[in-house]
Amino acid sequence: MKPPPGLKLIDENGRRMDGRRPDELRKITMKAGVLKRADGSCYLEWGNNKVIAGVYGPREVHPRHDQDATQAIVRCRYSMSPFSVDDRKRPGPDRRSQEISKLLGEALSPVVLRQMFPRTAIDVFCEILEAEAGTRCAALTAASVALADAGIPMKGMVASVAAGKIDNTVVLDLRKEEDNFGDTDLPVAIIPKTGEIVLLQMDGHFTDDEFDVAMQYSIDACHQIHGMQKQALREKYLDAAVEKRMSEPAESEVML
Amino acid sequence: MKPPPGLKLIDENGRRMDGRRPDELRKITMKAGVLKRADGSCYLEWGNNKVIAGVYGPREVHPRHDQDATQAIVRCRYSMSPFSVDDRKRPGPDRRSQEISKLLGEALSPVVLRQMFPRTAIDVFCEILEAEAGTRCAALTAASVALADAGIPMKGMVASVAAGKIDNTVVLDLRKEEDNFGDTDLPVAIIPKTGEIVLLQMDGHFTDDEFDVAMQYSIDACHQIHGMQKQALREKYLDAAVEKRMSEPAESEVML
Amino acid sequence: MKPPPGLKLIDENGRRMDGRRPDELRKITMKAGVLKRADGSCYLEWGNNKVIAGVYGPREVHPRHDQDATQAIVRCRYSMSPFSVDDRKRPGPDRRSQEISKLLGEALSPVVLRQMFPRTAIDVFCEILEAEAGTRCAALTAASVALADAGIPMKGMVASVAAGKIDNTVVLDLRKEEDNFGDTDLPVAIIPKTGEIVLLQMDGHFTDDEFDVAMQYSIDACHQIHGMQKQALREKYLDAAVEKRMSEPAESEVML
Amino acid sequence: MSDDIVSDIKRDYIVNLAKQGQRYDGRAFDEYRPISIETGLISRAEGSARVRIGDTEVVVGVKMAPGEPYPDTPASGVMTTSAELVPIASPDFETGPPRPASIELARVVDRGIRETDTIDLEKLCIKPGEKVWMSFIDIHVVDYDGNLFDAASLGAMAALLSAKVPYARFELGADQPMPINHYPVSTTAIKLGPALVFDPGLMEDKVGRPRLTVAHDEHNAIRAMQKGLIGGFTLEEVKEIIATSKVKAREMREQLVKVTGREADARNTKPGH
Amino acid sequence: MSDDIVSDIKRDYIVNLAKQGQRYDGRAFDEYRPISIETGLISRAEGSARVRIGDTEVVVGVKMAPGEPYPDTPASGVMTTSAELVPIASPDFETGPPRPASIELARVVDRGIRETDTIDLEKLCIKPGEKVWMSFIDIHVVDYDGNLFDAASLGAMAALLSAKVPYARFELGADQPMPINHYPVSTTAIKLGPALVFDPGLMEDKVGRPRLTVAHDEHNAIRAMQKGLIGGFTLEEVKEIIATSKVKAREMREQLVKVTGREADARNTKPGH
Amino acid sequence: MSDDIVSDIKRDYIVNLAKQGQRYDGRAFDEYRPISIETGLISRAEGSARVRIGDTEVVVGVKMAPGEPYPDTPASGVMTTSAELVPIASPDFETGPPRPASIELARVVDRGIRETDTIDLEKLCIKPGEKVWMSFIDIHVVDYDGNLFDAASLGAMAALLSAKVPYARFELGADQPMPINHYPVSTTAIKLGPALVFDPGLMEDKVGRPRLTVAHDEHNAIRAMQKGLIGGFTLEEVKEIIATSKVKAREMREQLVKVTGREADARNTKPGH
Repeated sequence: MKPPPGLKLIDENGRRMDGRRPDELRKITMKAGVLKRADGSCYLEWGNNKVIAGVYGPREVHPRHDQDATQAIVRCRYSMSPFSVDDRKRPGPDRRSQEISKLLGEALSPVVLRQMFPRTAIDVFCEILEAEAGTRCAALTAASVALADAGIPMKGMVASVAAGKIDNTVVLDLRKEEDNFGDTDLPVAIIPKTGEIVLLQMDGHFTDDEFDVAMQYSIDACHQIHGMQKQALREKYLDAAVEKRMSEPAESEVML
Repeated sequence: MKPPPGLKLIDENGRRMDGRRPDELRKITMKAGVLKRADGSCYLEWGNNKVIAGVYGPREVHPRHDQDATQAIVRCRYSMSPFSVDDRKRPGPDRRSQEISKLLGEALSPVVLRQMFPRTAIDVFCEILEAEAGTRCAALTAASVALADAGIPMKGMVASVAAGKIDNTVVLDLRKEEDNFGDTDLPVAIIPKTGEIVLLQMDGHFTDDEFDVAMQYSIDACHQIHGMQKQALREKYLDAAVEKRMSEPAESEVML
Repeated sequence: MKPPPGLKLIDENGRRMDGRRPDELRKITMKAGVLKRADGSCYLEWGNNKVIAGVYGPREVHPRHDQDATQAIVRCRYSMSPFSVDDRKRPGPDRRSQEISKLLGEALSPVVLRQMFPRTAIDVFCEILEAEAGTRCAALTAASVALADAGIPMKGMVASVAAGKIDNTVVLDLRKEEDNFGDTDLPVAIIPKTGEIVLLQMDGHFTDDEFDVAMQYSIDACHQIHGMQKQALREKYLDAAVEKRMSEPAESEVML
Repeated sequence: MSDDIVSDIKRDYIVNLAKQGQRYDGRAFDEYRPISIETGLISRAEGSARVRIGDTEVVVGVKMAPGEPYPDTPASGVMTTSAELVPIASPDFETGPPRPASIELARVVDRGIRETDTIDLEKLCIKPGEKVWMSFIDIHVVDYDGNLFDAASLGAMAALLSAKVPYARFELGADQPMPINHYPVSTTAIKLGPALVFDPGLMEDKVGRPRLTVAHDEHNAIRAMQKGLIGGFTLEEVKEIIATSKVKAREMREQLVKVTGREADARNTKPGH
Repeated sequence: MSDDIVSDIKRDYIVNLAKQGQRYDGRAFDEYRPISIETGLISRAEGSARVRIGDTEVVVGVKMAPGEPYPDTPASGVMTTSAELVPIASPDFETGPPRPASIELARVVDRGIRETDTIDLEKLCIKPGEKVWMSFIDIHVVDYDGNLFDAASLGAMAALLSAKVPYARFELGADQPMPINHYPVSTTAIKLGPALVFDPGLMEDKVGRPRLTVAHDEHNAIRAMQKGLIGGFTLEEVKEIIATSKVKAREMREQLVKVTGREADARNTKPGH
Repeated sequence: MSDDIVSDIKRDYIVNLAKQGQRYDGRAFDEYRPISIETGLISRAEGSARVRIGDTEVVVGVKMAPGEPYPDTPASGVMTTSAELVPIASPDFETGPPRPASIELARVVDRGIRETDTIDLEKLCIKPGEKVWMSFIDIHVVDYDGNLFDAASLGAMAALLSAKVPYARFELGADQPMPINHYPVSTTAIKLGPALVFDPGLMEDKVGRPRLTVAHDEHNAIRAMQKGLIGGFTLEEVKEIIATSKVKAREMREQLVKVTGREADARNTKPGH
């Protein structure tokens, strides 16, 4: 869509509407282990995006003919709450969320050591409580932390971010107006440990050179996000350890 | 909803629109064993409500994972025919009928000796042919007769009626205008034999004292209704006995 | 529906809008074996009707409780593409297509030697790419060729055509305007080999005599259509044989 | 033994009876079970009827309300027919969306009314292009003991014949009787081995095939046919069914117009074209 | 051992505890777990709340937009309540269309607001007969550790009390707080053997039955009740639950009005009729 | 042996072939099967095309009718793309509501047209805010032998390029050709072990992963991408696919514009921004 007259997505100093540089992320916070019932979970805020990811599994597969005799299947359900967007969304899956669910499940599958759990399912639920551009990347990033939090054996994490083009400039991590009135959107997810690209979509217009810049921005950012993911997990285990120390008398005390 | 101006639900003599006293029931008739295919059935008219209840079971449970290994499950389907109400109702279950179906099944379960039939289902179908306030109570009352008619072992019957409040007066068995323009609705079902309350819903406004009066009206009426239920079953067996006598020669005749 | 003023379905010479005589078919062409994946297939054009029929089976039945322990079941799915009619049709089955699917499956069942394949299904898919009156007859005719092309053992083919009444004249094979503005529609299918009638529907108005004429037109036409069906199969095997001769060296050549 | 084999045994029994000229309940091949027709049962419906053929019972209600006409028929009322095979009526009926059997039932009853020009839809126009009467015919099967097609068709006709167009309720004038052009009646026969058997009972319905339903109007014209179920008829068999159907439909029509007080109307229809 | 037998064993354990006057997490029979209420979490919603009762967590959002009134209430706003038991919250919740349990939950919360006249729907009329405010209350259960009814009701009330009617966004004037008439609060008890236990935790929720939810308003009047699950109460038990509920509801209402800054409003309501 | 193990064996076979630089049907890694494009097959559709890539066959129809614009784009036509993987096309396709695979297909084709600004939607406005052309692109897969994405995209483009906007049928003037801004063409490659293989055949489609679809326009700009299926690409692999895609798309575009007679138009587009 064309931007309304007078809306400048990039100012004369090369700064974006919210003051960010082209290759700068919005503010991201994440916390692992926020749900009691799920085997693993993560709450993530990314700009105004608010996402809870929860993981159940490995567990039995229903219906049975969906089982894979040689490995676990990773199933993802990406879902926007009715109040997450400006105009209330009807509950239940629409075509967009079904496509995203499929892509997220496919992006997470390669990092899970699926051969260890034949005939089972690992279910990943991503609830978008509030949406503001980039929800699929936010969901994927949170889901990855939730998988680790659930103790699912993985060969690495998945980190995700979108790049794009606005006002003929390649930028990282589009916010809402940039997504609506920008030229190009490029969601990317990689396994930071290996560099493999596990999610890649694009719509709009890129020259080969622009594409190269956008990919470089995205990959660099994914490494940054990967750091936050590891930090969130570290904090959870730290908290757990502290709690444990406080509830159990230290060995030295017992010996006294 | 507020009553239209001029509509008086209770007159100066304390009589209601149809001349009933506050604690008086509408006219109720019921007949057991009206269907050939169902294992048990009951046709009930209650004011202008017209209900057929039919019971099948104990029978196999589909899908299998709904089975309970220790006892029968009682499933109820309450359903309004499209022509039962002023504005045609679309066929198929809506949210209201699904809630009522759940509550009726839960109200009937405690009277059925479910342990006698593990892994089976007892299916109760309540078809509302015409509706005029109080259909859930009418359905439950008819369903109970149909269960007995089907020969399902029970520790008692369930009888049901609604009380309410109109023009600041507690009354029994609301008819349509009383339901629409009244203040409070209180559907109740009890097991008359034990006094246990198996259905209880309320919406509107009650002081504690009003609630006590409403419950007393309801409980007394349920005992009255229970009498009619027993009478309906007695008549069916009487009919059956008479028919049997007429189709088989009496022993004395044979001996002649 | 009444024809618009001035529309004459039959002219003074007894000819129809497209010049046909009352008992004359529209142009029909058919080709067997047009799909790679299906076990058997047929593409048929009949006037402006365009139909592909495809057959899979005998194959396993899902869900299992649809199996018949004594014979194969023949399932048919008649489906109109969204672009087959003037006003786009929503994808997915509607009530009309579900009724037709049922009738086509029932019409094809008697010719298949079902006892040879207990517990299996033979699935017949009829895709209407373009519709112009008479699609169920066209689908049934094509399906029959597809079944034979799949090598399903059959006691005969099924051929189908509709008759009707327009401007008080009994005619064969209604085209669109004749169907819309005519008085009567009579789809018929027979097993030409035995004369058995396996599809018969009628709506409108027929005297007994008119019905007799209409049936005679239909039965004669079915025999004509049966000839085209056999020809389509013959051409396919001819083609296959020619291809085989061209790809394999003839024996005599080898001997040289 | 599987159900499929049991049903084969049942089929053999019923077919063998038929070969000997008999039916399991003692009726003649062309004999209907007792038919009862009651109207006006449902006070909230514009028209209603309870029809019993033997132990088969259907309740039909007609609801009407003003609505918009279809763009291609701006001066015609609209009618819709639905059928529900509710699970109270048979252990074989399941809850859930309508299945092919109930869709076929509803569509055959619907065409038997619509395509025979039974209702005078033009008289159900209130204001051309803007407002017409919408009629919903809902068929509720409550006890299934065979031959639903005839019970449902008869129930729909009885409900229509007894219906009042509710002008008063919508403040459009005084109520009027439903405008009726024709009085079609459907009869159904199935093939049991060599026999053509009318008004199939439950056991016959389960094993008999194929089935042919024929509707005749009050002028003895054929107005609708539907062959269903696996198997085929010879042309002679079809003609035989049509001939018997004509007689049976006449008898049933007499009962129908009498019960609904439409005797005079039914005598004065113009032949269809 | 089948699930059904395992659940029988669990039931015996929990019920035996109750017979000894105990609960599995050490609470008194009428003791609630810690309750936390946060509002304003979702900036895109007109009102929102996150409520935790113990580890049970629900997020509720209120969305509003202008729309057409119902023909029979032309001067009243419209409200709709939905609940989703999303599978993230429990291994027992499945994807797919709403099931009876979530339908009952949504309908009980809905009636607890609608029938108690909680929202002043007449103040949500923009232009009579043409345009009114439509309010959608969506309940999202994200962690299920027992007692959904109270968490969902409390969440819905908190979201409503904190909601702004978005006049500005639709260019209809300045935003206004949601017009509230009453402050009903629901409490839920279940029967565990001889005991009546409030705020059932997960284990208790799974084995306890029946359940009774009672809503009281700020004048201590009973405004709604819902008995659920298999089993029955005596009249005395019902009265005992109502009496305790009155006390508990008062405590929860205090927390609710404080968090949402509605304390002054809540003190000045007129008694319902 | 279970299906899963069989498919593992197949996978090994196909991947081993690829390691040796071969494909099961003898093609080079970047070689397409023969492509045929026919248009105008469906006379009732505004545009239609039958596209075959090898034995994969899709039929695409475009239907148009006047309708209301979306409130936020009052002067733009509306387009919708649907895909049906009908069970005639493969034993793996089932009846029932669209599944994720067909939803992904439809959405990728849809974005490949919508986001690339292919149709000039502003020229499909009839009266701003009131009436615009609604276009429905329906993709019907009738024979599935691999590589649906390219066949469906090509079919959609061919149907659009051959479509007439039906002004005459709706009495709005003379028919006009569909207004086209760009000529994007999609190509798809999958990873088979070390190889990047274009136009995957059925066997390759079943075992290969991941998949990358890239659309280029007539100015060689990248207009859309979609990575699908389990597994990852290196950045180098992505760039290699993009480079080959550019060449292949050019060849296919030539065939497309020639068949549809749009050669002159395609030469005169302005570069997208």
